[in-house]
Amino acid sequence: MSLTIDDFVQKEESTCSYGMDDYTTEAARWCKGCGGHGALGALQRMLRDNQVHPEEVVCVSGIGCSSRFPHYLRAYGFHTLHGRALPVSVGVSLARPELKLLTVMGDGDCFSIGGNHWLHTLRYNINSMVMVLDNEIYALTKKQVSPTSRIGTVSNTSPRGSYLEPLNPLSVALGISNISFIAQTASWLPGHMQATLEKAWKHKGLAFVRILQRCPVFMPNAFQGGSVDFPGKFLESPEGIPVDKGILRDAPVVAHDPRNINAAQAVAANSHMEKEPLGLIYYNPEVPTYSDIRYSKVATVDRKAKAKLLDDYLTRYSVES
Amino acid sequence: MSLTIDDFVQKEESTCSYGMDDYTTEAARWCKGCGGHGALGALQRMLRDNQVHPEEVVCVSGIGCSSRFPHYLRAYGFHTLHGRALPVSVGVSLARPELKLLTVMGDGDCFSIGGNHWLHTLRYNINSMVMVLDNEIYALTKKQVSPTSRIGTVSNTSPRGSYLEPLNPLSVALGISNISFIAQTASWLPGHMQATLEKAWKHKGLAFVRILQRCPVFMPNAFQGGSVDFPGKFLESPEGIPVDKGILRDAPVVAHDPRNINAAQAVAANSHMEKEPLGLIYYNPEVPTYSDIRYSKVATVDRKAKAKLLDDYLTRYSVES
Amino acid sequence: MKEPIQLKEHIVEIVSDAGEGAQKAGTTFAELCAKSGNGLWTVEIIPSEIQPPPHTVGSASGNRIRLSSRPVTNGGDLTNLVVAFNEMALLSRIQVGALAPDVIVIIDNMWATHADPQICKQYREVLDSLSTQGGQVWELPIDAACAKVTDDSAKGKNMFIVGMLSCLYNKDLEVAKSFVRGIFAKKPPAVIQKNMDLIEAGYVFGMNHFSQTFVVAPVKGLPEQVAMNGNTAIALGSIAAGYELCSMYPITPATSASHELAAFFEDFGGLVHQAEDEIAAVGVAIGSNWAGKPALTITSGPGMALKTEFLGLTVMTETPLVCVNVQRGGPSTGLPTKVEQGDLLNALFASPGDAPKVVMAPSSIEECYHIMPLARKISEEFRALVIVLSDANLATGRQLFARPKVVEDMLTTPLDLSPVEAGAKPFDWDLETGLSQRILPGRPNGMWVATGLNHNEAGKINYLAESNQKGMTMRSRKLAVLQSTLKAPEIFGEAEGDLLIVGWGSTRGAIWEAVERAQAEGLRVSAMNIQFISPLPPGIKAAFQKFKKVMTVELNYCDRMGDPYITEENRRYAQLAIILRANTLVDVDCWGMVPGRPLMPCEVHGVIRQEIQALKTKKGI
Amino acid sequence: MKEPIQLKEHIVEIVSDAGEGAQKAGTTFAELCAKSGNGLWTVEIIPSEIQPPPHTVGSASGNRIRLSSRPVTNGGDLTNLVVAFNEMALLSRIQVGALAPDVIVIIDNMWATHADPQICKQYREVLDSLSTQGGQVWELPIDAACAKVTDDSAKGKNMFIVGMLSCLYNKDLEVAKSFVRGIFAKKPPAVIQKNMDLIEAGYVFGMNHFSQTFVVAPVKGLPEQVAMNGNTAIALGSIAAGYELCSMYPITPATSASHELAAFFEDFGGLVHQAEDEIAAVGVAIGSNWAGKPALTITSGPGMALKTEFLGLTVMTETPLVCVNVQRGGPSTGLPTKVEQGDLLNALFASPGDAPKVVMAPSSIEECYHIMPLARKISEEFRALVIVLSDANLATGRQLFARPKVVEDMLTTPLDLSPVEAGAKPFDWDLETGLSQRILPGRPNGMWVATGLNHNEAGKINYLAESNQKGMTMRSRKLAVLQSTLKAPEIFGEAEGDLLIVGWGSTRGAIWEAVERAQAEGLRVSAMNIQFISPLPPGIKAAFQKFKKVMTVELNYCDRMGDPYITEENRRYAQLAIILRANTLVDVDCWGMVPGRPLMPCEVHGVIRQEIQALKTKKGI
Ligand SMILES: Cc1ncc(C[n+]2csc(CCOP(=O)(O)OP(=O)(O)O)c2C)c(N)n1
Ligand SMILES: Cc1ncc(C[n+]2csc(CCOP(=O)(O)OP(=O)(O)O)c2C)c(N)n1
Ligand code: SF4
Ligand code: SF4
Ligand SMILES: [Mg+2]
Ligand SMILES: [Mg+2]
Repeated sequence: MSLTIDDFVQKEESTCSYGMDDYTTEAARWCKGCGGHGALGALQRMLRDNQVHPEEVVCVSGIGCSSRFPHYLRAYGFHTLHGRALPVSVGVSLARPELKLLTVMGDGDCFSIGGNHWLHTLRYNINSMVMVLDNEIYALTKKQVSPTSRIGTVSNTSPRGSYLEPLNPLSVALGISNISFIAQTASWLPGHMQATLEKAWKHKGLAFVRILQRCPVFMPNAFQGGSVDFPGKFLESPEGIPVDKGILRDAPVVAHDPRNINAAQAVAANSHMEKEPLGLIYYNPEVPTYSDIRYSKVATVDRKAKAKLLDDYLTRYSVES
Repeated sequence: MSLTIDDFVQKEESTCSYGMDDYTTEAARWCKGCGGHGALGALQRMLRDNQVHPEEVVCVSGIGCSSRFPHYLRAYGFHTLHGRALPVSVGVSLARPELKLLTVMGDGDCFSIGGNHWLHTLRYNINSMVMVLDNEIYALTKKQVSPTSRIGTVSNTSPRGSYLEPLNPLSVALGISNISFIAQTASWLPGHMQATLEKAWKHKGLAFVRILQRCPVFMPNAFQGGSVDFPGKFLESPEGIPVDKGILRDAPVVAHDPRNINAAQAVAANSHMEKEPLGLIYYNPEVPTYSDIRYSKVATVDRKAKAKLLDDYLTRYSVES
Repeated sequence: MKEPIQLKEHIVEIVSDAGEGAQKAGTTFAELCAKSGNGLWTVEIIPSEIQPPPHTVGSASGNRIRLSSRPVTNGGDLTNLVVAFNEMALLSRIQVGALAPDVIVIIDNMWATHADPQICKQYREVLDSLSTQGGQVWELPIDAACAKVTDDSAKGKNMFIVGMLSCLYNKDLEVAKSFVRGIFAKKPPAVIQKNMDLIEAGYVFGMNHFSQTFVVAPVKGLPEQVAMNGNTAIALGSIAAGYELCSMYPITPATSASHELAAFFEDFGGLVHQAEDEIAAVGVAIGSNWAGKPALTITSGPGMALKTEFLGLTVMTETPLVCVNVQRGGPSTGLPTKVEQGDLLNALFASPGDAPKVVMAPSSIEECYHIMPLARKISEEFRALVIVLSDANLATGRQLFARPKVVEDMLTTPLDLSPVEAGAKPFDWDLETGLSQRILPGRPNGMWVATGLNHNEAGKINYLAESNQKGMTMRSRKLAVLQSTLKAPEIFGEAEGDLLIVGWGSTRGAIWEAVERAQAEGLRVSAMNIQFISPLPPGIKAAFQKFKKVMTVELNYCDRMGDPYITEENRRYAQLAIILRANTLVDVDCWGMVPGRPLMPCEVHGVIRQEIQALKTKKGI
Repeated sequence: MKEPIQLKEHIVEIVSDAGEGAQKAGTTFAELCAKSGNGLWTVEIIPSEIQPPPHTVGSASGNRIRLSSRPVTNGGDLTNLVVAFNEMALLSRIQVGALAPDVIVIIDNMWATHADPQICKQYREVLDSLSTQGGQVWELPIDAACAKVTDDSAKGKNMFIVGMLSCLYNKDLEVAKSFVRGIFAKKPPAVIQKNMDLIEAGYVFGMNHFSQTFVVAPVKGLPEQVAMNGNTAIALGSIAAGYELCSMYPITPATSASHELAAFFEDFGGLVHQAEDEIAAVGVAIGSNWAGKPALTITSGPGMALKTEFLGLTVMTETPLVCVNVQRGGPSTGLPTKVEQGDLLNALFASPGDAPKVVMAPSSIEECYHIMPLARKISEEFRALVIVLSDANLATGRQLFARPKVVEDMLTTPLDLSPVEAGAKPFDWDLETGLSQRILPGRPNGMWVATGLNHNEAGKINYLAESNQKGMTMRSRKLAVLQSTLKAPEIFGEAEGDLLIVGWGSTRGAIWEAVERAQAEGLRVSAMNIQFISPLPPGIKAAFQKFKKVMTVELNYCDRMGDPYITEENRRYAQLAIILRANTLVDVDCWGMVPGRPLMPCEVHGVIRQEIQALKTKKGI
């Protein structure tokens, strides 16, 4: 059941009370061919299919091309600072656990300057879908090497080729306690991307989705240009993400148990040197979310009771003689 | 060949040109029973055994009880900022690759506020031994929960017990590209600790050593109090760290191949819930160091040549008409 | 025994090695004085290491209690009486210059005959030199007496000392016992009995050994008082302000405020989030406030440095935020446990670009409580960043003040999530005032995106000149509007005269006390304390112009005229002085120092005398 | 064709959709003008998105070239002539108010007859409204003519335009051709030929269509010139300064300086380290400097915010460091690609505690080069933090200046690692000057530990009052010593008069040009540019007192008198004005704005006239 972009356009015409427009502000101002368009479209379709109330969606982002995302989505949004989307998301999730929270970052944003928040927010397991649009480059600042750039990447700060093996976000994430959902998809696979986002959306906890993203302007050669030749492999499991090969010419499908951390680590290891896994890599819906943990211990008290309690506390400090 | 602390004191009396005093400034001002004393002693003995010139040693630290380390070691030192030891070490290692660099941090220092530098500096694989004194608590600031505190830890910011499963520094580190050396030891096992530091010292690259550290003041119950009952297991391999059970009553010895990343990940997984591995967890001496990579591409030019070259470059911008 | 000496006030210190119980003895005795109606200010004496080597100068630990027959606003001058567990603890207090020349020292005489001759020698040396300088030394067999009542005199000494001091200051023994019984209420009866015995023994010991006792009369007719330190006051004030989230990262001396909150916040429906670092801590608070749950963040200097970028985002997105900075000694790691006022310019100007914000400072522990609801109110009505500058002096001092009345005004009510009217804008600035209404997420039709980029009324990114100028104007205007609601700061003393001393924050108590003394001497000096430093209140310049000389007194560094290379042109002024000079163009002088401890009224008094003398001399010429 | 018109100068813009070649055409034509001896300042016109939708206002991209018969110090006033590839690019320039009322517009007439009637309509509207306001429109069949020479007119248009402009400004065709041949030297002959054809075709096209041409005479008798932007100048200046490590994290508009360095630094034995974030970037530079390899860090506002804590550590440990801040619009993310001077107070005061540092600002692209060796020298001699404030105007403008002479002075020599004499101290402060010698790691007997805690001469942690006061004094004293070596800033114009305009940094060119015009009109106005803002140079107050009025002109926000709620008391001044008021107590006024673009001399000229008029009126009253 592989769908092309056209199929999706078809599907979009089916009637329902929230249409695509209800999730759209202005035309997205990314470059032609930018993977951002595909990711935004996949998200909007998913929201439409699930008839999510736009006002209940909060989209928090950092700074980068990718982080323009909230401006194009009709929802509440917070376009924060470079690397700092996740702390703001933690705040939103603690403040309003009932809102539907989406965090969008770029690879530099999340893995370089934002690395510490990434590490710790995965451990908090806040209830948010977290999308990283990973184009393996700093795009907004016009082409500097990113932690996920392949070794030898020619960029403006590495004009003679970059020096280091790339960071593998999947294997790092898999080393963090309390992870509950890790998936990977690609911006040129609309069907798979939408299915991935749908699964992530429905996950209670932090659903970390790395989206391999085309940046035809500054990183045209990454991911075989996001072409039919991209060397992916689909992970298949009963509770996983439906395989949807899209345009890919030959991408094997392998059985994978996303509940098994060791299997997940094996799949993730060296992913950038072998075939990139696509689908649900790790899944543990039992991990409690941070707000659930915290609020299970927080009393519900009204104004009156609170005032009374405060007065009682003051008595502890009283020095009535 | 298990050695007690007394054996070590013996050993210290053997004559050699640098003695323990040559690595000592003032008496260390940590609490009685603090694991810092053991770690400092093990390091000094190792330096003495290897007759390292004190003036060639640079010890960089962050902020915390543990980060007072350089003040007690007779060597050059830089007691930096909370969480920021590693960037300074990167600078030192780029500036003076010939110096012998040691970085010392606490668990809050390295894994909480310093997490991003930890992630990235492991990837750089700078040439430094990196010791984390992990007492599973913020000690200097008087008992707040740390990322490595066990769930339920009662601290001043978690008076009703901490909320989250601890971060596992070993499994995170094992997910990072370019790692070359990961070992774990404990502050109450002087023999094993010294052997670990010796192996790490001789490693070219970033040797990450987590030292489980007693803090009798704020975390007396961690690690079974650093007692004979501590549930450790020793990793044994031909190129590993000699097993030295010290005071431990029953700590199994298991064969482990530190060259095998999957084996390392398996050993590291859930380490805090099962037996803590002691010894060399991962080892890959082939990973090039950051300064070697960088300087292999940097020209050696003297002042004259540099001035000439600069003049040539200016010509490119010249608009002689 | 002679008649007790009647005193207006006395400053008493109890010092021991860290962990030996002087802290406990001090707080208990202070509490007892409070109960008996004395005015009070206590200061913790804390070693800089967790467990310094015992019987060394670095190990001194304890409490300093100023008890008075009138309300007390600061820690006072030099210490009048010290109970020292050993001579090194005493020596450390001599070294830091804390003791009055005629100080009375009560010290355990067991060291005089200690097995280690070195100790005997240094014990004798310390005491001799103290006597030479005018001190009185009462060497008493404290440990020996205590050991008669308990097997573990080391542990029991604290309550023994409480008993002894109760005798010395003529506190009622039965009241003392019943108070201490209350403290130990949850302990087994044997423990309670042991402590009763210790107090009693200490009291009797005093009766047997003191040739002189003291009475500090109670203050009369005060309303019900509470006693707490400034961090507790901030914690309780935060509850009163309606906060439901405190997002923080530990740092001395701010952390204890969050400890207090952590202890009970969940009962109030709130929580403390210890973030991975200070950047995250402030980010979480911003996210929460933006989403509608009142959140604050609390930190100290190095943490402020890390929050700099996010504080700019708060200003740009007009997200309400209160950020408390409990100042410590700087720059950099500086003197982490000690007081300084060096973060004023940081608070005002750290943010790159023009980021107008409110900066205010409590000047007493009582104000630490009351400033919190005010700060939150301003932050929300003006959609503004409010930085509250407390400091280590307020944080760890303990003071009595009138028990606050609890009001429900600031406590939260359920959010209004009704649909917004069509066309509502997230920055619907009133062009006069810059004020606008927030639209909280969840409200139908209200969808908008907050951004740190320049934006127009609709919150949309905009790069045009007019839009940037307008946004800047609106954010700046809010401060002018707030300023228009402020009152001119009170002048303590006559509205005109020779010298006006201007201060801010925690030094108010010491400065005003000094000014009062000088006024009593007939000197024409007044004082002003500035609570709002941004925006500055009205009337400052006008007030300054009524004095021959205006100078700030700050716990801040400033270059001193007369020092090498220092000229009128290059002199670096103390921080408040810089602001006041720029604002008023009055030649505001400054007197600043950075000793890492609170100002003493006597120091300020000395400065006043000297300055007025200088003014007179000048006139004479 | 008529006789060419002789012009003193002309401002020419070439604008197209992003990626259509106007940038290339602009830089090539500018280069050609430079070669032919014109004074020059070019400014990039950059869209704010990477690839904005074509044929929209947001897509305008290109170059603005001020060519002159005398040396040029700034981008000048309104544009005299525009070559627009389409009407939307033109419209965007109209909208930002860049064009002179009598601007000449050369535009491709193909849009007049475009298939999309909407485009035809808007084309006509834009041109009509422009004509109505006094502009001249030359509608020419550019694309059609270009298509005759090449299959891909979209690609070839840039060189066609170069040819056309060569004709318009009477540049020698052969010189133009040989210059462009040089640019394409490494390309296949066919490509070179194609470009020669295009230039020639453009030239001929001009001959056929222009009824009027221009001549801007060359500047006479200048020494050899180089042309570059300010970031390139900083990169080359860093090499001249002897830097061997640039530790950075990308951020607009600073990044291109490190791009330049990355391109060639390794050949010089240096390297660029792109760190994981700005905190790490500055930490790496500090580590490197402390260990003895000269390292600098370069960033912009948000990056400065993140470096705050480490910059305090640099000051406290007296580790030399130069930190370049290429300022952009703030606060927060602000206007990331645009110019502003809003980080001055941040540079001075961001650090918590008192952290004295040097702050200096280049005022021209030439100074961007020369300031780097000076900054390094000061940082090392004074063991100080030096913040260099450049901005987006300097960073992306291109200017001609005298080719710097390369000197070896600052280039590094091998480290001296000989043993230090016994007892040598890492902070062996000269008590007069605060100066001391560094001890680099590796030297036998020199072992010491740098710490951000207060420390004594030996570098040992110390918590005592005297020690803290002393450390603060020594660090502050260094600024007084540096100040004593500075010269009073030059006054541009008479040393006394009605009005003194004070500026700093990149606005110097525009301000001085405006002042010159006003002086030529007989107005009694002078100007001062301040290079050192910390410490301020001597003689400022004395200079100010010779003028009736002093005011700063800044690309900074300030409240305007007369606006609602704004009073003398609460007015928020522009940043330099605050500093000067505090320092001199002179009533320094300010005129500031934040349009996100450089000042134009005509704007400043207007301000001068108005102010002098106001002074006269006042006097009249
Ligand atoms: C504190 C700070 N540092 C640096 C920048 C400059 N900056 C903006 S986006 C960006 C990186 C963009 O790369 P990435 O996160 O991969 O996003 P992309 O543009 O590729 O989607 C950088 C360095 C900034 N805005 N703030
Ligand atoms: C920026 C900053 N934030 C917070 C602090 C306060 N602080 C000092 S040490 C420390 C944590 C200490 O814990 P750890 O790193 O585990 O070291 P330990 O004391 O346990 O050895 C903290 C939070 C600081 N000095 N600087
Ligand atoms: S530069 Fe790359 S990432 Fe940015 S909008 Fe264009 S294609 Fe997308
Ligand atoms: S508090 Fe704990 S970690 Fe710190 S010195 Fe004492 S024992 Fe060691
Ligand atoms: Mg990217
Ligand atoms: Mg710790």
